[in-house]
Amino acid sequence: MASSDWLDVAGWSEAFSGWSMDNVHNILPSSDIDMQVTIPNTWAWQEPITLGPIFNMQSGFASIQPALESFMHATIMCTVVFTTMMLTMLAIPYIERKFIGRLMDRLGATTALRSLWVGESGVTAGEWWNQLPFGMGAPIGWVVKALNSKWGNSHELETIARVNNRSYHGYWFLLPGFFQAFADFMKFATKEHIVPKNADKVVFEVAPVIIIATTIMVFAFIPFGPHIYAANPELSLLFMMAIFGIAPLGVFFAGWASNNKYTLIGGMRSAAQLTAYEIPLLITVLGVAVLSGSFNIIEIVDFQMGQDQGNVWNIFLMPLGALLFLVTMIAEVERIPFDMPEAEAELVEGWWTEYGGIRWGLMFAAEYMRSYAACILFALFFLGGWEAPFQHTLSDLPAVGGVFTTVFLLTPGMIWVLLKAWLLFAVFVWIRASLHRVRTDQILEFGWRYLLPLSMLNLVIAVFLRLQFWTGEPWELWVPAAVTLVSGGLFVILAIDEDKEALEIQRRPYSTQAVVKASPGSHRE
Amino acid sequence: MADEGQNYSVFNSRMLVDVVGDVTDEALKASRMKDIIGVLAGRMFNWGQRKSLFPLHLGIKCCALEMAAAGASRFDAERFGVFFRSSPRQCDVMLVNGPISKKFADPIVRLWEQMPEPKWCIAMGECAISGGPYFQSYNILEGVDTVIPVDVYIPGCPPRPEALIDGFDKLRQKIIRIGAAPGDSMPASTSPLILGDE
Amino acid sequence: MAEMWISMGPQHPMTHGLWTLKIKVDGETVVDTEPDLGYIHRGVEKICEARDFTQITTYCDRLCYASANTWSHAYIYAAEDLLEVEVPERAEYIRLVAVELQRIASHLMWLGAYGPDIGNLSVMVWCLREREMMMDLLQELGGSRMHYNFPRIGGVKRDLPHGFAQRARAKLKLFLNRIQEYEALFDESTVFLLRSQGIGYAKPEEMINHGVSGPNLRAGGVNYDIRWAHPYSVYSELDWVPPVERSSIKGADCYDRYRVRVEEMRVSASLVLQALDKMPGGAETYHEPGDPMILAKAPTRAPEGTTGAHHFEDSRGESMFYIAGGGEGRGKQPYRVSIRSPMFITIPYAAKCMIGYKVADIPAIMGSFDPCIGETDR
Amino acid sequence: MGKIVSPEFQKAAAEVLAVAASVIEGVDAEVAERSSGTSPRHVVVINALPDSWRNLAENLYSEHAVDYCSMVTGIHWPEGDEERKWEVVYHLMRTGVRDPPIEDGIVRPIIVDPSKLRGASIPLEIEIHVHIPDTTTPSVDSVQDIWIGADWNEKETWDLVGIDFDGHQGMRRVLQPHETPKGYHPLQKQHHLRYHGFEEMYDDVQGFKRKPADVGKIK
Repeated sequence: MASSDWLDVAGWSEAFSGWSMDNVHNILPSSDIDMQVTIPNTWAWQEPITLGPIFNMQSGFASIQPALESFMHATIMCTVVFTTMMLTMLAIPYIERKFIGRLMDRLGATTALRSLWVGESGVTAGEWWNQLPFGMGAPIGWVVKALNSKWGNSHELETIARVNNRSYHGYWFLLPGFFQAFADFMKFATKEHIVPKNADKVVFEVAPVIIIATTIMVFAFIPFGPHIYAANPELSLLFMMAIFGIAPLGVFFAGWASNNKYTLIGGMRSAAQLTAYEIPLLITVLGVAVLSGSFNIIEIVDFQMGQDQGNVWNIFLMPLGALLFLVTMIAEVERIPFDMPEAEAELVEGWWTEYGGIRWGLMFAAEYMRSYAACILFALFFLGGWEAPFQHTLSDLPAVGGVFTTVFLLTPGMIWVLLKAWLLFAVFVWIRASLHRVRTDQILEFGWRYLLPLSMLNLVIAVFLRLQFWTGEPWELWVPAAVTLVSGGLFVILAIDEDKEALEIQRRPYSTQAVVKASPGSHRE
Repeated sequence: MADEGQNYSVFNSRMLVDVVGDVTDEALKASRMKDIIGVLAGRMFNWGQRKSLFPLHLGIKCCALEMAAAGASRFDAERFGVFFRSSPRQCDVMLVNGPISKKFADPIVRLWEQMPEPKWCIAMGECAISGGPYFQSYNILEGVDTVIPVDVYIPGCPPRPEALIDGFDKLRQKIIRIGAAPGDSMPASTSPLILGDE
Repeated sequence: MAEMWISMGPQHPMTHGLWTLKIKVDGETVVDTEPDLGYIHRGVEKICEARDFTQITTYCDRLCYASANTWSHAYIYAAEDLLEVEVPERAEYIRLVAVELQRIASHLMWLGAYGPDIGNLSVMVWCLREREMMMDLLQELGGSRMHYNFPRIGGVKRDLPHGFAQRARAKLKLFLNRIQEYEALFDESTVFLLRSQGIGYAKPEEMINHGVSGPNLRAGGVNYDIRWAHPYSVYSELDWVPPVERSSIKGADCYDRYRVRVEEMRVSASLVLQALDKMPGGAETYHEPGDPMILAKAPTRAPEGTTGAHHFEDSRGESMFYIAGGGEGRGKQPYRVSIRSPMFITIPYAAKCMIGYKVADIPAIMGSFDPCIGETDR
Repeated sequence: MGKIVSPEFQKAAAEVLAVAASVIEGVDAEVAERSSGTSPRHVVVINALPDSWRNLAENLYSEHAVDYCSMVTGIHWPEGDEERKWEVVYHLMRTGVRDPPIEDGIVRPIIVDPSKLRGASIPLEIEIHVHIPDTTTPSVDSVQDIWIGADWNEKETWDLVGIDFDGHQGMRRVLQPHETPKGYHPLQKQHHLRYHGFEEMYDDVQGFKRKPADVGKIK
């Protein structure tokens, strides 16, 4: 029995289109009409259509009513999904701007209540908890001081209170900085459109279309909730992964078409990078499909929800797959550790140096959409889609169980999907703030040498788990616990790549194996 | 509109777009909706342009460090939508922050022409305004406005980051006054408009 | 793929400043490079021939704008050599504090610019945040944020302001434990080690013959430093060792140059703290500007035929001024001022170091040599 | 360890070098005592004739391990006496920098203790003046192949002052725009700065028609 919740948009739109079509059918005249009507041929259809001497409007309409109904249902669902995606996507640049602002400790309006900045000449607005009414904040102050003195550093400049000269921008009381992405987009719309003189005009125009179209098509197959999806074919996973992989080709065309040496190198890098991460990505997704037993994304999430008896999320069954999916998705959407195609340092702006105005704005938005799609997919595949965390354990609690069940009934599934996706995007931004950019030949080697075998291993684990331990009803408790513990232990052991012997000789804390192979300088002598 | 005997039997998307465009335009003009939309859209796009001024990542000399300091965390210019881009195609403001030597004269003009139309130029620092301490030098142009039209002058050697952010504020006031549509950025009168003292 | 020339043009995120690096590229491997400087050549040497000796310090501040104090002090030492002036002991200590604070600020500017070169943006914002602290201290000394015009021929403009020593100690203490944050972001990130180890090799003997000096040379494992080789100021009274990096066999690579500069920041911080303790007359006492403790009387005219030259350890290498006296105004203006810029010599060498590496390594190698184009083009 | 090179040993080493350099004909060297604010500095100042400069350079590089060319300066003395119309000043240094030794695959960095340096390993500062008599095409032998560091210095000196260097490969303009006219070398004394000797530039400083108090005094 598939999971369901009250926000049954698919059902409503089906009912609505059925009801409206029936009304149209009833309004039409039901009596027979005996008149010969021929409709001449035009570009749309070749030979003229002649309606027979006696025909009945209602029966004619009845024959095409199911097609109209499904067409109306599909349009409603597409608009609903697209509007939810576009509206909730405004949160993505906001998360990026605020979280990276916080990581970079910017003075700008950050969501944080504390900033490491001291105002001019040490003036601060005092601790934020002192500004709570009726002195309610005092206990927080004591706790903070106790913690600071015990574990924190007591350096007086370090524990710096919030800056007082905080100048917001825009409607300060309402999420400062939220409409910045909106303003950027409107400005892109009013920019002049420049096509370089000897650029390849046709490909220059077509490349952004490829990128933007494929990005939006990906959202056709991504369900936001049990009943909120634009299309739900049997093999939605295959469709979606296929479409996801086309955009880097558009990047390559854009790079080639702008007739600029930087963009040419950027485009070549994107094509080369494609070969490095595409195969591991597909094998990881295959692992998920094998474990969940179906290629339909909604069924994958249902498998994780376990038809209301509570089942284990895939992240605990194959943490290796989750890690691989995260790494390959970052490479797919070309974010910081793997964003060589648009590396500012050496390629000015990479493949989109020659694009400006609305084309660049749309591609900029498309890049955010692809990251958003990657986050939602991670949430659906590994974090149990629209199932609230601990949904079944909480609702089975003896005393408080009832409260939780009503809460989970009231909140639609979409809320959980979006929260998980935004949390994932915060992880993307965190990775962007802390890692450097990898070279193209290093990601190619990393992809073939590490990602590919690991994704194979992950597939083997998924098949083994599915065949050996899957008995129809939910997993026994020890299976996910064992897998997670083993994987966590292995990760910690393997992550320590400090080479003690190299450390004390050459004072280089790390012997990164790749240096010997990937370093080009060694061949110079 | 019919060029070289276009036969209308074959469906032609360009013709459809033109026809629909003209018809709606006439209708809106007749019903005076065009002015309302014009005002609304004008103000909205003006707000959009004002709130996201992307300067070009062009560092010439000392003022480049003050530009970087303005972009960094203490004088965060990113709160005002100032986000440094490296390609001239994606920028609206060219922030000239150093002396323009003869060798750099035509590259900077080429950069200026590569920028899409509603573009402005901020001359930051004495060297960009009038050649600064090097006005006597054999290799320095006396100010950027010898080669490209300048909208806002920020005096100082180097001007403090607060002055740079105030310069962007002056540019925003100018955008409010002159409008952000392409071609508006160069008003007919070329005499510099002194803001704030009228 | 056919080889093609790419000109990383005057405006390019990799070039910290305005210069063009033409690279011949075969696929992604660099086959040949050719730097093209002179985009901000302002003829400072010609202008200095029409300025008095005190007016020239403002031009020397603006030579290398990331480390203004080191350059104005380099000029002042050469001018004092020309005019034979004895500098009071306390003035030398104050100068040392100003120069070493400026060296920290200059290295922070380099580290901030090096992060985005390899792809990490948050390093730039952190380093500039720390640099603001150093600039606050220097602003108390010199008066403005970046160009201080602080030294005078024969001493310094003014004494340390009240409470400067206490603020300097607090900020340097906070800075020393902030450096660990940067090292965590650089040293413990395998991606950075992948991008910087084994790239841009340079052997010390080759570097010396090419005229490269300073941190780039010390990264090769040799502790040659102008501050002890041709001693000036009061470095002999303080206890310090120029930091040296144990480079790899094939020579100093980008990782070594990064390590040397981070160590140098720590050494400079300890130098400032020691100078504040050992300052004759104590760091807390305040002398009026022009007081003989901080400023000696200096002649303003240099007769014909006298010359002055002085080497100076700038944060990027060995900077030097050679001044021939006897210009117009009966010797009030110099006849010829010649400026040695360390980066004018290092950039062509760095361009040669890039041959054989990938396009993505160019910013890593060029950034690790810390180019500052203001001093290169003079 | 922060000790410095002791001035006496540096003076002794400078004497040794000065004596050795004066042996070469056409060259006279002496040790000049200069001060750097606190500690005295001993500089070997050598006056060389243009034709004996090349073998002096080779001699310094080979026998005296002068391995570092700091700066090349060209000066134009139009009203100087007959044989001193042009002058090239070389600043060389003996640094004693060698590649750190490699013992069984590990590089041992060289940590020099300056106070223990003796004799030939003391770093020295050498200043060489080469005077060129009055000619329209001043030229000196190039040392590009001895110290590669002098390569771009010589290009810059030719570019700005106009002193040519015989045997210099790839002489081109480095600082000036590529299309500057052939004979234009700005640092020669016949070229003047803009507004040189102009009076009215200072008359109306901000264009408010007010005369500054110090009219007539050219800054």
